[in-house]
Amino acid sequence: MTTMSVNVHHVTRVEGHGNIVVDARNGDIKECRFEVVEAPRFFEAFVRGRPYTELNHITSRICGICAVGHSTTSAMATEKALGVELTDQAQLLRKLNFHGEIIDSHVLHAYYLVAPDFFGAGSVIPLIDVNREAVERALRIKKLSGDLCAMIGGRHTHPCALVVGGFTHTPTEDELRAMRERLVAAREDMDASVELFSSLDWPQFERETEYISLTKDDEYAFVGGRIKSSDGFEYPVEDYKKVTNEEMVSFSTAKWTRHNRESYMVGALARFNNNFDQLHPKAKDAAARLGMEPIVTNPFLNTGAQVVEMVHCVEDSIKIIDELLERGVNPEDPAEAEVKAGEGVDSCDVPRGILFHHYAYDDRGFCTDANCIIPTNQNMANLNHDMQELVPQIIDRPQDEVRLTLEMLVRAYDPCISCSTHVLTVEFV
Amino acid sequence: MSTSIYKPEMARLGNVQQMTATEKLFRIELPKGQSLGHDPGQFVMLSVLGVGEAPISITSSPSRSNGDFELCVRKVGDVTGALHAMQPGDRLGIRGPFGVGFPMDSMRGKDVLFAPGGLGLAPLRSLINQVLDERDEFERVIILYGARRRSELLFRDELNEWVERDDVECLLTVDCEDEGEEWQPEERLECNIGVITTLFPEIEVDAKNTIAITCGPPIMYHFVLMEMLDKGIPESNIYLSLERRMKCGVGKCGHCQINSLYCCQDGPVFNYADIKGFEEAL
Amino acid sequence: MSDTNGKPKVAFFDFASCEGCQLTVVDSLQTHLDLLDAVEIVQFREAMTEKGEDYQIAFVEGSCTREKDEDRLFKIREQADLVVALGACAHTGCVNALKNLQPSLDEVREYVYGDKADWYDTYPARPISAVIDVDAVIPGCPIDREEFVKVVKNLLLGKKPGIPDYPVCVECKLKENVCLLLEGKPCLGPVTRAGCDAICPTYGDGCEGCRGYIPEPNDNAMKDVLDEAGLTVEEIMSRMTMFNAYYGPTAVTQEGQAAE
Amino acid sequence: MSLKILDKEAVAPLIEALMADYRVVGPQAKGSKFAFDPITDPAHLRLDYDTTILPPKKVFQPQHERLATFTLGEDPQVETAIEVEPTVLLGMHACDLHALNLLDKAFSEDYPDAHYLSRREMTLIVSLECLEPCDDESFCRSMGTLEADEGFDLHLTDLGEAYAVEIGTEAGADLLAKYGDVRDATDAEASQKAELQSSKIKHFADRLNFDAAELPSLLEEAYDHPHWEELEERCFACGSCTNVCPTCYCFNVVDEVNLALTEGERIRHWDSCQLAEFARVAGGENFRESRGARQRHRFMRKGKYLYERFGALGCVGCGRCIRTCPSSISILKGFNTIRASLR
Ligand SMILES: Cc1cc2nc3c(=O)[nH]c(=O)nc-3n(C[C@H](O)[C@H](O)[C@H](O)COP(=O)(O)OP(=O)(O)OC[C@H]3O[C@@H](n4cnc5c(N)ncnc54)[C@H](O)[C@@H]3O)c2cc1C
Ligand code: SF4
Ligand code: SF4
Ligand code: SF4
Repeated sequence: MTTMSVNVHHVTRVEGHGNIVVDARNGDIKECRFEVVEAPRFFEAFVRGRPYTELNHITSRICGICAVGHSTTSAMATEKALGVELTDQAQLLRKLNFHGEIIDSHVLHAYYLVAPDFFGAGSVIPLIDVNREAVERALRIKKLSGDLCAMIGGRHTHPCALVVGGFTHTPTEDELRAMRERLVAAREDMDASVELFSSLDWPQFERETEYISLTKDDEYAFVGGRIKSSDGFEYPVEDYKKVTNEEMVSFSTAKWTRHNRESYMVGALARFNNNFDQLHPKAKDAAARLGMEPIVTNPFLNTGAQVVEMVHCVEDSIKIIDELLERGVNPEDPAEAEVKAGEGVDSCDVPRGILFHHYAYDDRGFCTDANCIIPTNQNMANLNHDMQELVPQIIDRPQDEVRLTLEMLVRAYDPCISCSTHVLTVEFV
Repeated sequence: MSTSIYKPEMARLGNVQQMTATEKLFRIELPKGQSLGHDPGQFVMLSVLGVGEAPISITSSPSRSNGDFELCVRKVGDVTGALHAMQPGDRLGIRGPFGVGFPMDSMRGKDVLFAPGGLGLAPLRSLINQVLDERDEFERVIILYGARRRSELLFRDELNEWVERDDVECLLTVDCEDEGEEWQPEERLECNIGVITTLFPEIEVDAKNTIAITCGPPIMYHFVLMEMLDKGIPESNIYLSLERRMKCGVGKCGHCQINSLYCCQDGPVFNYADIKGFEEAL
Repeated sequence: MSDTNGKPKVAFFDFASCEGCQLTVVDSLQTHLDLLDAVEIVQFREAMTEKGEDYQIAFVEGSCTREKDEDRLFKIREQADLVVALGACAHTGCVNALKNLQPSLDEVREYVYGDKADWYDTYPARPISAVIDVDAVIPGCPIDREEFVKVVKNLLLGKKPGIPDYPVCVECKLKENVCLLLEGKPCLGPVTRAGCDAICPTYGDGCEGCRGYIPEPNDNAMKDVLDEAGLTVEEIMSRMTMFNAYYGPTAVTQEGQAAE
Repeated sequence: MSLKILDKEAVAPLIEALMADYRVVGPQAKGSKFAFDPITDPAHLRLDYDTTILPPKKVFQPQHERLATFTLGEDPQVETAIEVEPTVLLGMHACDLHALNLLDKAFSEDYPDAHYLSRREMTLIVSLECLEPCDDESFCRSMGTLEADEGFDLHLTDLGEAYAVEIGTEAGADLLAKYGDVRDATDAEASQKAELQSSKIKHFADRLNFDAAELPSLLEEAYDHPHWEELEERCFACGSCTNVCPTCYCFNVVDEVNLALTEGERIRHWDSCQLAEFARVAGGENFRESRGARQRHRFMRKGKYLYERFGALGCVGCGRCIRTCPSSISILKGFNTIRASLR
């Protein structure tokens, strides 16, 4: 008879708080869940009554890692509500900024949070002794992506120049050229990253699920697009509630979502599975080296998909910079918003998956209602279902190994839990 | 044009003596036995490298210098805190001496009245000892010294010596006694209880022939000045040493400016008649 | 402050926050890898699994938003020689305190969590100094990397943390930025504590006050100036509470809330 | 020395040539305003600038400057750091030249400041004649700083197609001979220049309602004037007015160390008498506690104290502090208000 209880309080190396509660007696799993116990922060409630100019700077503070993602999505929702059109230059800069954040977040996750597990290190700090080269490479890539974000938004965490209508600052052509050179030089680091992550021994575990992401006709979608499900559905972003039917679970401050099945997955792996064809050829190469071909159903390979996306974003950033330089970069002010009552929804596929912001404004441009649906919430149910299936497969192993494997699964999802403390469906008038 | 006025000379910390809970006396030796060559009332800019610089009055008198000099420093912040943590043999930076000291020449042949309060004794001690070393040059020497508590009296050995001396009239006072502190009889200096102004009625002065000097916290010298004037001492016979924030010591940084005057260059010792109209002085 | 190997042990803790300040600490390693030689990190949930309970300096990120946070704060205070509030959430309550401005906290819970509102414990968000004594703060949302490193150095030297008491305009002028107020754009630079190197104005965006106000802000003049920039009374109030809601819509009430 | 002529087409090549041997600093666009910055492309030079956000004092006393480097440990050592590069400063207006003459006095009297003076010695100044007021805020005519009569190495006057170049020093003449493609002015050009100079005054309003020479005595009487209380209400104590002033030179000095605490630098930063902590001493006493008292100190320095010390007024009428103040505080209006109420 085995009686075993694994209770890992405050899973470390994830952004936020989560508890895994596995209770297996006589081979039965009593409880197996990932809890979000982060203190709730109530963003949707307290942005009510704030002027539209503040919204994307306030909601940026939902999450320090995907601040660009929240800020961009929020600005886009407001722009829809108020009918603001961005210039082409501003659109390109938004995408470029976004790539910076994807690289930044993925390198943080893959190198600082996931890699230590494979080297038996408790964190990136002792990893310095085990594989200094890798740590230095990670710091280098992180600096590059951070600098890319800062060049456009002023700083990476909570970009100041990113506002409704565009940017309050325009990088110079010299800065863009210098950045291009660094991105080109970073190809070497990308290559070494693919090398490193393709050498890792990912836990073997397959579970097919529904993958949901944004999609676009002409590019691998991050900023705006339509909602796409691997089960064959497509919706405009305005119909986000058809996908995200949220439900509350008592042990978690994060809300759960479900669509066609009992749960779905969002994030790098979902994007990879849904939009593989639009990846840059170099990124497809990387996928091949990582042994990944859609549809990939091992959730641990979410990290692999992140490495593929890093390669894609480096290449696509070079392309965007070329386009900007070719057009000629002009300092420009953000597009003016006409203050009026309105409602708007928009979405970006941020590092951890598809994100929705939905606002209503009164005729003075003050927010009256808000809803934000965060990727980690959407993954929460899927993660729990993965755990339900994984635990019986590994329950015979030593307790420490079970614990580590479950932690690794949680980390593979890259749950950004500070953002996941959210939310309710709101009726908009 | 390559010697910088801001470059400190690296000196060696000699003996360190704890004087009170917050003040220590530091002996400082310049390299190669150089002498500082200061006048009483002047100050140095003291550097603890990595922490910063602070202006400190030289408390030893030139007449008692053996090449080295003394600073009496209260621990109040970054530089003074770091200095208090230093050990004999440690290195610190010195620039100076700077500023205008006390007017020894106009004091000669006169009665002199010193009225320092608290840490204000530090700069005045340099002058008092110089005067005592040339005792014949001066008429009466009166010292009125006040501190908040008995435990805060500085230079107790010297105070004792001054009290004992026949040719010095030295009266001490403390605002109030320390609570729960027992003093050995030999340490127990004769002290009045009350603020420093309570000592003034105890002395008679030949006002016109007296040079009066004070230094201390602003609230204290305010009242001391009033007492001095009450005694009829002419304004131009009164001197005070002032404290201001200083970042250079050489009249550039602007921090120590008092109306149009620079405390570091025009002072720190000022004639009362010159500054009495200056709101920022008093 | 330091133990036998000469390095002070430091630990990081988080409460209600976006964790961006902790990330900024991680980011500071890009340019200051020697931080790891200067201190020994014994606890940093966001970046490491190891957990040590023996530390001298505690960096606390996040606001206190519920009763059960208080016990954790008391424990940290008991263990640490120095408690440093890391970032605006811990320093001023940051945007978390915007919920305090809503008419009812019950309604706030209901708005977000519906009929399950009761499961979610919350009270008005507060800076950690409202719960425990704090020895130093590193202001900002997020903190400034260089300032973080500077404070660490100053603490190692036994100095005051060295957070400026003067307003953002000083740094903005020294960088020779075109003043936004002169271009008719709102900016809280004249009343907000410097130390960020005027990053927002440098990038064309008016200061939003994330570092809290200077000790004696000229509140009324600020309102006059924003009025001239074309803001309505509500917009002015909103601007002045964006990051400082805990203190209400007036900068003056924050007086005495010095950084050191 | 004779007047020279520099064709406008010859300006860019001249700068190009100078750039090989000097750091060339001149006015360039910065957003909607201008700033003196090192020139990387001669096309960026804007001799038609109105005024700059910061005055050219930053070339001689940079905002942040290393005074010394040191090592820590058993036997700490200090080395003086004098950061100086051969520089040509282009396009200074007369008011700034007057201000620089005052800074020269401040940094050379009693204890000469090697840091400032080395940079001063290594810098050649090419100033520019103001033929029109730079904008509405300046009042140089009233402060007697409209003419550039000393302190330049070369001085340019815009003749339309070309600049007339006056030679102020031998170093200026050498510079011109070595790098410039110039010719002697014709009599016509010389008289055109003289005419421009003598007739320009009519374009400049006299905006001070009294003779600036009255300022020191006027301010003496104004120590307790109610104007300071009015400023108390409006001033933010943000220090912008002093930071942009070409004659303000107050500074702070701080030590910075590396993380290993093995070495460091002593850095001088610009400081401002308007900041609350400027005059605060240990124990918390502040000798200029109120914003009004600090504003009074600024006015006094500009109109009285510096005059008493150096024989020149501390305000050159450049108007920068007026332009920059978020609360629209104007030293010119202040002077006029005080004068109107007292005399
Ligand atoms: C001519 C002269 C002679 C002097 N002689 C002596 C002497 O003989 N002995 C002696 O002990 N001292 C003397 N002093 C005073 C001494 O210079 C100061 O105590 C010293 O500069 C303090 O430096 P610090 O770095 O230790 O303190 P700092 O770290 O500068 O701070 C000192 C204190 O000032 C206050 N303070 C500083 N900055 C701020 C701020 N931003 N906000 C609020 N409060 C602040 C705080 O209370 C702090 O504790 C003299 C001063 C002068 C001008
Ligand atoms: S932009 Fe803002 S911070 Fe900068 S000077 Fe103007 S008011 Fe001050
Ligand atoms: S610029 Fe204006 S507000 Fe700022 S300190 Fe000067 S006078 Fe005061
Ligand atoms: S006081 Fe004002 S106008 Fe006068 S020189 Fe200084 S900045 Fe220019």
